[in-house]
Amino acid sequence: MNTDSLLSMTGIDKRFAGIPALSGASFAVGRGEVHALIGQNGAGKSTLIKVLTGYYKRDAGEVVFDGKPFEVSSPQQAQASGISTIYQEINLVPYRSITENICLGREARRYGLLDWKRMHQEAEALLRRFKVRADVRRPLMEFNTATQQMVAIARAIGFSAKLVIMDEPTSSLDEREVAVLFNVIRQLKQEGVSVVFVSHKLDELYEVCDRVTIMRDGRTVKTAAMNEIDKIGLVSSMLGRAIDRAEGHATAFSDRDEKKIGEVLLSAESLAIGQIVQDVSFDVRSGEIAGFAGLLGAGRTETARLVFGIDRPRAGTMTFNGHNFDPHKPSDAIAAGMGFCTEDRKSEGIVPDMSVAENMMLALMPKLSKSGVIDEKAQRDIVERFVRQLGIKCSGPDQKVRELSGGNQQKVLLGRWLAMNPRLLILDEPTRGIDIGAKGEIQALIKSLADQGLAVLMISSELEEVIEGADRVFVLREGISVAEFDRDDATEDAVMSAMAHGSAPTIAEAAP
Amino acid sequence: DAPPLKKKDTYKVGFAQTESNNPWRLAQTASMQEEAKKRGWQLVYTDAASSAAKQVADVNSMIAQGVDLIFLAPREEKPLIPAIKAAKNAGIPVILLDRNVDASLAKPGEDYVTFIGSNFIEEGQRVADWLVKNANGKTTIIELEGTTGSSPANDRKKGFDEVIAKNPDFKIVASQTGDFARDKGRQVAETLLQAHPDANVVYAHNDEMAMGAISAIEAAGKVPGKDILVLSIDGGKEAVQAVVDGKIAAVVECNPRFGPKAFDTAVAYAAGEKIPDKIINPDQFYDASNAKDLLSTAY
Amino acid sequence: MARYGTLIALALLILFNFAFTRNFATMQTLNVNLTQVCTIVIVAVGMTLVIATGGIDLSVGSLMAISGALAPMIFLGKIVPIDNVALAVAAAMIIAVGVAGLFGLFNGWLIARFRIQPIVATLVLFIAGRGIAQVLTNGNLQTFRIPQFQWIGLGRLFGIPVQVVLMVLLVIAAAWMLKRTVFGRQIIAIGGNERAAELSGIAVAKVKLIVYAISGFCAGIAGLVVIAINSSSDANLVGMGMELDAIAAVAVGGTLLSGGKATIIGTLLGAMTIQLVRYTLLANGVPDAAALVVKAGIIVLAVWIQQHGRRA
Amino acid sequence: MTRQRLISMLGSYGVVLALLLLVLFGWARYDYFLGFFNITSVLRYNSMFALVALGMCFVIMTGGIDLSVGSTAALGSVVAALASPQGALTGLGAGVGAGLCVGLINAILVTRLKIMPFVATLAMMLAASGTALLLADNQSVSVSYESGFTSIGQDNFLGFPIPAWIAIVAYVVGWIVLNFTSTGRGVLAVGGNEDATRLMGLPADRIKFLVYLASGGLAGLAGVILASQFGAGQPIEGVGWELFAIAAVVVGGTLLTGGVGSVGATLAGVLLLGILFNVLNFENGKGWISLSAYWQSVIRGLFLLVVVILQAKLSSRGSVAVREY
Ligand SMILES: Nc1ncnc2c1ncn2[C@@H]1O[C@H](COP(=O)(O)OP(=O)(O)OP(=O)(O)O)[C@@H](O)[C@H]1O
Ligand SMILES: Nc1ncnc2c1ncn2[C@@H]1O[C@H](COP(=O)(O)OP(=O)(O)OP(=O)(O)O)[C@@H](O)[C@H]1O
Ligand SMILES: [Mg+2]
Ligand SMILES: [Mg+2]
Repeated sequence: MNTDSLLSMTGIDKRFAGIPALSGASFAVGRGEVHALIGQNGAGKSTLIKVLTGYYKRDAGEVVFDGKPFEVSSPQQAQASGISTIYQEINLVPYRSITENICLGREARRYGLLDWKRMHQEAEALLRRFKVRADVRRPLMEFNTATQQMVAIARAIGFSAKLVIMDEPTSSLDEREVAVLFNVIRQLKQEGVSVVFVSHKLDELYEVCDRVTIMRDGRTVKTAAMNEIDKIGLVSSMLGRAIDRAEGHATAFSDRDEKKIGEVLLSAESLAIGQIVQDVSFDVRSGEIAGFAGLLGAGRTETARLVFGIDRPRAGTMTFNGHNFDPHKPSDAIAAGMGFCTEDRKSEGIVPDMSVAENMMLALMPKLSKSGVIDEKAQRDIVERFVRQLGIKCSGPDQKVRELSGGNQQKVLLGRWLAMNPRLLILDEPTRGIDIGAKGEIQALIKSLADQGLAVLMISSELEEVIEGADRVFVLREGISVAEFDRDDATEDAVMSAMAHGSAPTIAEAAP
Repeated sequence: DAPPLKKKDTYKVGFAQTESNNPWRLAQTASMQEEAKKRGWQLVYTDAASSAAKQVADVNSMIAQGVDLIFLAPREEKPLIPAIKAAKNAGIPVILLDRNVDASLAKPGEDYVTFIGSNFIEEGQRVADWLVKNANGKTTIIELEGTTGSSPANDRKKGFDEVIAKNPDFKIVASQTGDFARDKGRQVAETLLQAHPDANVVYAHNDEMAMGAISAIEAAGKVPGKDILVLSIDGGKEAVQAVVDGKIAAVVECNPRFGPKAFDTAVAYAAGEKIPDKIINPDQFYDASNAKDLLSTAY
Repeated sequence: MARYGTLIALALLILFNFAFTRNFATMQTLNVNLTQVCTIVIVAVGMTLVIATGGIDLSVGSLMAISGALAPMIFLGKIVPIDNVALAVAAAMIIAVGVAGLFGLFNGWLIARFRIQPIVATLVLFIAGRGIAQVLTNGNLQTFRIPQFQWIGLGRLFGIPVQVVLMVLLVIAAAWMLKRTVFGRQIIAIGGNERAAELSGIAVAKVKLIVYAISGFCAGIAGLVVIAINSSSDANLVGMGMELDAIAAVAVGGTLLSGGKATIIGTLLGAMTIQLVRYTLLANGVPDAAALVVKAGIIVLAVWIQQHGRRA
Repeated sequence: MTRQRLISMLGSYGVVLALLLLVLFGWARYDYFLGFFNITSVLRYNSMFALVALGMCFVIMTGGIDLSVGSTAALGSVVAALASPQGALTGLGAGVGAGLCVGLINAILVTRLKIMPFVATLAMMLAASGTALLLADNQSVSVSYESGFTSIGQDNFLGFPIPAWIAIVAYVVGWIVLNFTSTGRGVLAVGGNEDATRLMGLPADRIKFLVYLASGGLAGLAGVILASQFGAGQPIEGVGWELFAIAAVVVGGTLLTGGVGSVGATLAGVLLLGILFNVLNFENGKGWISLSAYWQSVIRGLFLLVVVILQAKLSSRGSVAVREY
């Protein structure tokens, strides 16, 4: 490892409306090293990055980059100085083509005008490095989240930068894609480029990172070489306390009590919509956690959307609670007793300018009102209860949701549905982008909810989460439900092979 | 010379109106349409919706359709010149109605046949002259102007203000636009009466604003006609009735019934008669002395 | 803080007037300003709700014209003769306002059903609506003297002009609705994040329909007030330019045009500010052309103070 | 996919199709409709709207709006008329310069003071109109006929009206800027997602600044044509031009939310709306029905309704039409 420092930030302060997000944070990255930056939700990782790239103006502190004091006032300048950034939320332009999203800002020119042919070639070449095949002339919004994430990464790599910053690039990638990304990171490293890597998936860090910096409450509390610190060490520095976790479990889903599982609540038969969902069947019982596993784009989210009445299926039937179930719109599903935490928090979940309380009460509100008038007191009680129960870190129920960190926003959304006291809760990537502490809390919460008789349909791209958490696992592949595993049969190997080939034992046996 | 008009039994003529957003314009249009119907002529009617530029385009589309003659109520003095020239080039005679064009740029008998209409400056003068004679000590004037920048507003102000300037007893304490509209006229009058409690004359550039001013005066607890004299231009039936009722002191008529005179002129022109450069409509003047008798003849 | 921007501007204007405008400190001044601001506020209340959902309504002026054209046709017996004056007036009011509300509903239908952008959807009625009013009346002025009807423009309740009472009631009702009711919060949620609102079970299309209908309804009321004061209805001019006045009032009042946030009281203050600016300029004899420039400056200033306040 | 593409193509070329149909209708129904005189006079008149709509198109693609274009054109015409005695080019420069000044103020209000475009340009609509009236002393201002200033608006070049040439050049330049310069792509990116554009390191504020400036300049140019075509600077012209321009841009398939747009389709939108007026005038000349101005506005409203509903239907089925190069 090269200890010659490329970037050093010291004593960084940043306040939002008087509340400190960073206080005296420092951070140093060597040349050609891959440096992990971790911390709980709201620890200040994204803020630190945005301060570095000039998106936010820092209140105090010093930054030295490449041996010179570094003063930039816009991401544009940062990019020109050699810092390329992939931000936490995918920040691209959906209406524009992949090529534009990759090449904007460093266009190829001929006779002073844009050379589209060359730009298309360049975009294709970059994507090939990530093993992504896509028509680069089509608008970005026609592609799934993973491809979009890859485009964002390709864009950042395309600028020949000295430092590439990746804020949670893997949260919407599956394992195959993560592996590809890691290869690219290793290549970058060989070329002498430094990488800052933010992730909540601690295992990943050990694969590619050289050093790690841990943040807590706006401070950097520890920097260590990756091979000198173990996972427990990471976590306890993040949380600021010693932890004890049942050995052998990667998640908080230990010890489900299977006796409490009741009758079938929801069952779906041969659902189909467009090309994305071809033939999906499954059922969920009350008190049970049913998991959906599958590669990205397997059609899990689309299936969930059918169940919740967001889209209408072109074929298939559903029953809910023993009755035929054919929701036309989300409110039908909600009336029947369902809740749905979407995977895209920012655009489908929160109402950013509303308060924590208002966001949490959005679905429940009509029920808690007397002839249309809101019962403020009853709502406040409920909100306060959930803020406490879910451990939401906010200055109070009246803080705007946009000011919370991603993980806390997710908890608010969970609260929104839990407050409804639903019979079935659909959770699409419930712990995506959530720190390990909160993740454990949320998982424990899901478990206890199921224990109380709630039916849970959980979609997760984290295999461990599905395998350890779910009582039954349904595997989807290319829009078809290819396998079903009971808790005991759901081993990592079995599920993975079903995800990849669809040749699950049950189906293989049935086939001639 | 202006292009000739062939003698025919019936013609296809164009009428390019400037706008249809006030009773006066509506009466004018109705009069033209009635007359065309009566004579069995075909009338191509366009409405420029208060835009001089659109009016030129309208005239051009009439030229394209090959009308025999164009009646044009030019919205403005200068911008309509190109339309008149284009018609001349296409051999189509033009008769101007109610507003004239810039005499230095287009000449009657040469570029267009003639101008039939009223004289806005003179209208303002007539109102002022009446006031100077009948003021009875009421000399503090509020003026409600028409739409800012429009030629009747400019001319009615000019004619009135010039006469008042020659009579040092009189004073215009406020002059603001009421957009030729009743509601706006009322609101402006309310404000100005409040800011100038000593005012005792309101001169409005049209009937609509005068009616609005009457409401404003009444709302301020004063009596129109007694505490405050209201003067107006246009002389529509409602205004003349208000003169009879004593609410308006005097009003100059500006008669919109152009149809008969306009079509007669066209026929005379086709017959080869000599047409004067200007044909001024004889306009009535109503005040308490004659309003009752003439009420039935008001438009 | 956001609200204080407008308040400060308003206070400064009042101070200026005390110092420089003749005859300002009188009840009649208050009366004039309150009665003149009424129609703008009534329309702007509906507009605030529309803007809170992230939309805009350009058709309000035309809907005022439609309601203003319809009412006299009914109570003057041009459609069907009605002998009882009270009945005729009541029918006229209900039908005129109802029709304006229906046209508002039509706006909402275009926006909710076809997902046409509000500015374009309401542009349709902005253009066609006035035409409809003109076609109804053939463009002719309708004049009338019906005290029972004109009461809403000229009458007084406990010494306060009826239209002012109407305005205050509407403002209070809307402010309360926005703050305390489920419907109000749903409006804000839709403006803040429409997809999230839909996924939370809010009937987005229905809420939008109602909001645009309310805007049409408010415009209808304003149309009646205008013609009642003037004892005449001119389809060509009633409500002309009202959409811009109302939007300016909403913006100066501190409601973001992007939606997701709204203050009715702010809108009231915004309308008052604009009204007082107009009064000040007129009363001090500022030429109309210059007045336009000053008005522009004050709108910019007020909105800027607003946003500055919000960021601090 | 191909079906979807077809529909999205229809969405973007629908306006061209509608334009062709309307022209065909006019040609079949009216004598002289496609006569040289009518064609040139329609083009001469609508070139002003074309320029204003081009500026509006760019502003709207960034997700903004410019309500001040009509007053700016009026101001431009007054300033150009006042300057015209100094020569045709001086008049031209002065008119465009006045437009650029308004555009500059809009740009500063929007990008520096962060005032919402709707409000900022609404204020400038009042201010520009007031300034025009002040400069013109509330009256039309004669242009100088000696300086050759009127040639700009009234003469032909290669048998075609000069204003139409100006508009064509402006649209070609606009098309190249939009599709073959980074600023042009930046315009679409800013409209598509301003925050992302900023984070991607593009100068979002500079792009928006330029767009408002350009809109002002184009409106000023339209004002120059207005003054020279009609021989007078007209402070009270331009009322409602902004709505005409917005309608043309929208009919051309540009999303008001920004991020998607086409220069060519905007031109088609202008011609479509402009020729509709012309057709209504010709229809009146037929003597079949005499459409009062009132019916005309009802018909124009209905026409807009039909076009936007069709477009909404098309774009909800296909994905948004995105031009590829
Ligand atoms: N624009 C903002 N306005 C106000 N507060 C903010 C803003 N952005 C961030 N914060 C606050 O700053 C703190 C740090 O947030 P930041 O997004 O940097 O966390 P993070 O470490 O990236 O978390 P996560 O892992 O959830 O992404 C949080 O408490 C957050 O509420
Ligand atoms: N708007 C869209 N346009 C085109 N294709 C889409 C669109 N949305 C989704 N798809 C495609 O549908 C497929 C299934 O998507 P879906 O989101 O249901 O998958 P998933 O299994 O839930 O994966 P993820 O973990 O990403 O949510 C993806 O391959 C994606 O390419
Ligand atoms: Mg973060
Ligand atoms: Mg998914």
